[in-house]
Amino acid sequence: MDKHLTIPDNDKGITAYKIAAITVLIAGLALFPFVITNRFYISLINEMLIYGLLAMSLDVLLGYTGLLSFMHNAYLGISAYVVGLFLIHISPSSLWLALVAGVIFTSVVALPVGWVQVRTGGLAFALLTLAFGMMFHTIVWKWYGLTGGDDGLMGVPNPAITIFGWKIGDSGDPATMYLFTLVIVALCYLLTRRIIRSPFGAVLEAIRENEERAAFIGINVRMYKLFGWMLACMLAGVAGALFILYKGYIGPTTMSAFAGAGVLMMVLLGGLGTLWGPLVGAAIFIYIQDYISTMTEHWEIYLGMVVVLLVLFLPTGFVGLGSYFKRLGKE
Amino acid sequence: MKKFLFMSALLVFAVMMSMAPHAAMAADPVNIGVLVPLTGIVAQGGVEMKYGIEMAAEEKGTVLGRPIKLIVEDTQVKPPVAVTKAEKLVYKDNCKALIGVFSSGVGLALAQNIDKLNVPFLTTHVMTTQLYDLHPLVFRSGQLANDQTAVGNVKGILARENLKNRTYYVLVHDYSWGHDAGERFIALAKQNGIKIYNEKYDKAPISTKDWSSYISKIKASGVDGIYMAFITNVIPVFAKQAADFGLQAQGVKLVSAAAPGPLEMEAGGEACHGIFGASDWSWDVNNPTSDAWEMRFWEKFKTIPSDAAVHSYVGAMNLFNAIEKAGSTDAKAIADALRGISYDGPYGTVRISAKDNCMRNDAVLTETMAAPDNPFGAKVYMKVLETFPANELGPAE
Amino acid sequence: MGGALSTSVDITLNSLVLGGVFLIVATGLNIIYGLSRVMNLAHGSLYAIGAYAGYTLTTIGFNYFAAIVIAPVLVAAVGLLLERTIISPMRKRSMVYTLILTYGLMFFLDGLIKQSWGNEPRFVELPAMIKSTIPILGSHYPVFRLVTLFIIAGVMTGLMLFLNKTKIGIILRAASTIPEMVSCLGINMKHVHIGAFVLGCALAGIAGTIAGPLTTIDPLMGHEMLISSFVVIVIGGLGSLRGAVFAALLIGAVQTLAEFFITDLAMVIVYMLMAVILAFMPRGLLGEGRFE
Amino acid sequence: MEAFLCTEDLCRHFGGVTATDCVCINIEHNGLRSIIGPNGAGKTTFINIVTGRIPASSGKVLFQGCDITNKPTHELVKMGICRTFQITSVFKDLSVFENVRIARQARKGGSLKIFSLKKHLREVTEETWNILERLDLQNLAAEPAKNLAYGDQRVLEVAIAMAGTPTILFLDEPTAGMSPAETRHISDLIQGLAEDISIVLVEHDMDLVMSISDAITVLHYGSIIAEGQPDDIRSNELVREAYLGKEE
Amino acid sequence: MEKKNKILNVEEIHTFYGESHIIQGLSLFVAENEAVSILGRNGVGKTTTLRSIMGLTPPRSGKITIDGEDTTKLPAHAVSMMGVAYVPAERHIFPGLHVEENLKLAARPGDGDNPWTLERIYDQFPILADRTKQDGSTLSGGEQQMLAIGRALISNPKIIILDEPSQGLSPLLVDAVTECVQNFCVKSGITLMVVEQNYRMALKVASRHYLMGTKGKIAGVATTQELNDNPQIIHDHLSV
Repeated sequence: MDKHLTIPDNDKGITAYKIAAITVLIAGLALFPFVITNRFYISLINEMLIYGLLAMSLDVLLGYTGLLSFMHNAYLGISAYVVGLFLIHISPSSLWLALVAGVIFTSVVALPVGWVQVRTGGLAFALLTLAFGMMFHTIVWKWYGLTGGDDGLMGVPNPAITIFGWKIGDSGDPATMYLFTLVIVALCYLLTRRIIRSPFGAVLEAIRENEERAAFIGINVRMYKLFGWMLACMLAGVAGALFILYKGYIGPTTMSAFAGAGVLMMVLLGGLGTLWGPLVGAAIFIYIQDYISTMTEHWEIYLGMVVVLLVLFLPTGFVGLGSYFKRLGKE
Repeated sequence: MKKFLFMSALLVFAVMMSMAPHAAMAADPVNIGVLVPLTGIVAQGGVEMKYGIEMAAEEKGTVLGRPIKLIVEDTQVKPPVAVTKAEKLVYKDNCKALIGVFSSGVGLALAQNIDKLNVPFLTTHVMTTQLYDLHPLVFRSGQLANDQTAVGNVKGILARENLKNRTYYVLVHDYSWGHDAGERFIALAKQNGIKIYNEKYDKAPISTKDWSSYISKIKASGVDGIYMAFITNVIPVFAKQAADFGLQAQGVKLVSAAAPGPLEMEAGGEACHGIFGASDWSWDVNNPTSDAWEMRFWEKFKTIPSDAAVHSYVGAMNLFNAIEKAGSTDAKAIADALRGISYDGPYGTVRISAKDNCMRNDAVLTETMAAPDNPFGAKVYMKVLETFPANELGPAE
Repeated sequence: MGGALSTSVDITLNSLVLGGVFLIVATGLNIIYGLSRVMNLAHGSLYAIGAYAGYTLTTIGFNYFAAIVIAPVLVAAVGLLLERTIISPMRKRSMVYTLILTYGLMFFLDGLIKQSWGNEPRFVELPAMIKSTIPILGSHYPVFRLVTLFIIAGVMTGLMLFLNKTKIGIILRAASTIPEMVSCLGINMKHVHIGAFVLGCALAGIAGTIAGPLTTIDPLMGHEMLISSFVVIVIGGLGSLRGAVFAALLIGAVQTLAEFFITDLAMVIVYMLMAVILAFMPRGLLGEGRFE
Repeated sequence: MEAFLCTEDLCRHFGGVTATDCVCINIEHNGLRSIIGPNGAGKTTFINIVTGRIPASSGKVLFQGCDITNKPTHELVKMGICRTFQITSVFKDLSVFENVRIARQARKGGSLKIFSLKKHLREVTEETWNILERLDLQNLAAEPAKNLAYGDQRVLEVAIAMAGTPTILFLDEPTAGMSPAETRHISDLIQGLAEDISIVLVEHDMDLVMSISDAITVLHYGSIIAEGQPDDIRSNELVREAYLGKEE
Repeated sequence: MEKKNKILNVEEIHTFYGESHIIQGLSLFVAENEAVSILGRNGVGKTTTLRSIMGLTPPRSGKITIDGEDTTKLPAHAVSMMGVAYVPAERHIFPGLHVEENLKLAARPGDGDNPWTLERIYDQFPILADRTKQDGSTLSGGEQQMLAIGRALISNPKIIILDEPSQGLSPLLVDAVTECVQNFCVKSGITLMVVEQNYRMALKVASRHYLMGTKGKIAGVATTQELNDNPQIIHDHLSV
């Protein structure tokens, strides 16, 4: 059927322009530590990247599958603890093994949780994420002997970053760690982008759009919801591994309900249903939080105000800003 | 997508631009990073710490002929936040040293990262014994360490007839300092024949607001003494709730590992009478330096001088003097100067041990009670009962 | 001292007090959710404002009992302001936005509290007559805690009478089931939404005022209460008042017992209980219910 | 002969109300069966049970001899049982093409190919075009479903169901809210479909029902009160009573 | 027809559910003390007409007046305050509220010499008087319908709008409900509009009938007499 060479869907494919733009962006970010050698900014951008990955993974759940998780940060935390414990107790130098262990363990924990959660409906799913998240938080907080309790997990070694035995750098060095994070986040972004544009991604979108209809075209909704959940949790696991490698520390506050709401906010700031939106949202959120908390000891007032105003007047997030200006131009 | 790429490129550019001038800015004053909790459960303590450091900076005026500039950041008592803020202070604001820090968790997390930060870090409040000889750049000045407090407490208990022959219930806050304090006390108490009811001491979450379950448990145990290791602000809270249940009225004595916060004590009023504890300072300490300091503090901030403020003041003075002594703002030079430095301040002459980077100072056993007439209008104060010299307390130098 | 009987008296009364405070906060949250499908994450902050209002009133010379009456009115006024300015424009939007908005509001209010009242904990001065302990079956129990228990019982009875006996109460109950039909009977649902929000805030205010002397007042007191009351309404069934009563008492008892016997794992057990209940009864014990 | 799809004493209670009361129905292979009845007669409930939207309280549903009672819907679709909804239920933010393609893909398989691109499912794409052409939607393929005229959305609803290659298709009030012209269009469409597959139609438009049905089942209070050819139904006294009230 | 005040007047309204064009230019009126029915098969838009009048699904164009006042854009509660009582086909008895509360909720003082009060409702509906404390949603279908009608009456409205009072009721209960509507509404001179598919019931309670044949439009008007004389009209519009 040659007459239908173009397919009218949202996947416009990779154009030369896009490839160029993405390359420029990644190259720009990669050059960053060489231009600005100040570690603070490297750290800040590094944190933005890690939380961007977490927010992106939450968006796979919320924006693409239509499932709300209050405490996606719990899975970042689980992975971070596992990677940290692996490096401390098992092998202080096996970076990749630790990373894989973190993601696998996170999946192993997320699987039964997800199984229970997808059996319930929309709001119940969201509330269950809160219940399970709080449970993980409390366990981590209470298991002093293993996790260091309220003090957090400290003394995580910095393994060398190697590829096929070839040493590239040390994860303790901020610039190296930043580049490593950038590469992993970029890979995760591209991978997730591909998955979202695959037939599998189409199924997730169908569930988000209309769960009941999806069931009536033959989709096993629960199963695919579980797949979506697992994908999101595994990406959160990657973010967690990067987090512990970069911070060298993980504490229970990273897994608290309030931190979880922060991640949700990043997604909304960026805008739902685009993979890059949450990345931008995370960057904005972390920048605002850092900026405001430096300005005043009453930073909570201003942060709260920013959030309230954003939700009231810019509900579509940063992504919506573009179409807002477009509309303005037309009028 | 195009829009996104354009906008994010713009954003990256904007961020880079906004950062560039800061990074290039040459610092005329000597920047000192102050890390204190201004939000969270110990925020009040953080404010007092800030006061102490500000007062020291003002009185010191300049180091190396340059003005001292304090840059204050809120740790929120969250270690990751503290690490980020420390990076900001060191890398962005070009701070030459970090001072402050409440809570062992935060202190140890910073110590973890001190190699990366590469500036001297002097804590005024972290009490954990893990700090002894932890790192060449990590110092403690101001607060007594846990072992020192524990020794002070045990000595105090043995010295007082009304404390000696009691059985103690040990209840601590569930984090490393609390555990440390509890364990030290129990070990020492056993050596000295003080009866402990629960050798596997109870750990309460830091966020505990309602202590009634723990109080019921204590009531049920029938003990006549409580040893508690709580964050300072919480001590009056617990004492008040214990008083509600009539524990003090029934003759139970409270011994605390830390000194209760003065404002909280004022708020707690009578319920906060009768808390014993080893500390290093109270405004009841009578020496001319201390008395003069109290009045200067009161004039400046119109708030009751607290041990938290003194610790920070002494710590800050030590740091400033060390920078002066080092003759440069080089991290290693300051650290070398800090080792063995001594300062004659509100609690007499104290010095930072050259052996383990931690301070040695005397301890006092105090009891809270109705205050005599005083310039601060305080209704409750910590009366000094005993004094124990530094060399009897901590590890030998 | 000691003795199993007096200990069990202590535990029972403690769990009732704890459960009672949970109940009032959760009921407020439930009324707001049940009538306007707004899950108010700033509810804990309103509870804290109630506590501070009670504290301030007692320090400027009001009797504690007078404060219990006046403070909730002040919180309700704050609630009215919030409803009119930022909650009502959100009503048509997806629940996610309301959650985020009220989350921001929570930070905002907490910051304001801190700026207005400072960080240090505050203690509420109680009238001398209730400041002692009373022997009950061998236990010395604080009189004011018993008074608090009576106040909780009084508030809940009053609320029940209000919902069952007054026309406004009947309207609220009806509106939680078939709002459209309520409009068809000539009742403006906008007023119902305002009324529900204000009532919910007043309840948070009452809970805050009575919780003040039980513990102490600090700017963060709302956070934990928010999570706990969330647990209560989720276990009880969203919007179900009867479920909330049951769940509040259950959680109060479980938490008190767990704190008493195993200390360390108290909250883990509460969350496990919640997870297990929801896994088998996704809609909570009494389902997504109505007011009764 | 074994019935194509039949129910045995199918019941459904909602609280004290019996919405479907011991319904036994035999639906033959290929043909157009209409189910009619006054409001509240239990027509939609019946379809909902058979297509697995709600569970039956008791009784059985048999499809080609297999018991399919209370099976999950996605399994029923795999067996060729598809449906449309009374209230338009499409994927609003997806384009018309995507709406049909996802349905086609769900039936055909390939949903677990997480690393390939959608366009690599060539067969799915081709068949999607075929369906769109058959239902005359190909010119709207790129439009988001929510931008479609109401009548076209109803057609899309049918297209999505058709993408499941049903052997039996349940249509729940396909003409609800349509203009007469649109109704005619969809009626032609249904007749065309009925040549290949079995269709069960719930409909209020009596002209439509009478003109295109092969057989009609009338439900009242959840039970079948009449069954037969359109002409028989027209003259049936019970049916008249159900619709008009009892004669004094 | 005698010159009477039009209590309800609907002119050329068009109503949509989303994009679905349900009411396509419908006009009708109800005069004071008149009982009017709308007859039509299911799915023609009778309920939507009522929802448009109530302001639950406001029309996109056209005009609705009640007692001379324009209510086209008014929300439901304002329409209700104009004196319109609506009894939906589902009855919408509030679950969890007992019978008396369901009534109290709607009660509004009436003028005139014999306004409806709780006592009068109980007097006229002894079934309800026996069950004052029973949860309204546990009543049987017929009782619920009585309660719904009672709830409409107690607001002392200018007009009552009944949507398919016979729906889902057994023939015996249909008779009882018919009787009740006749006794309390028609005989006491309340203005009434009833939507029905069961034309025998409609003929008993209403005097003038609008016939909805095609979707969203009025196909004709007839008096009870005309319909009795010419049953073919009914069969054309309503029967199978």
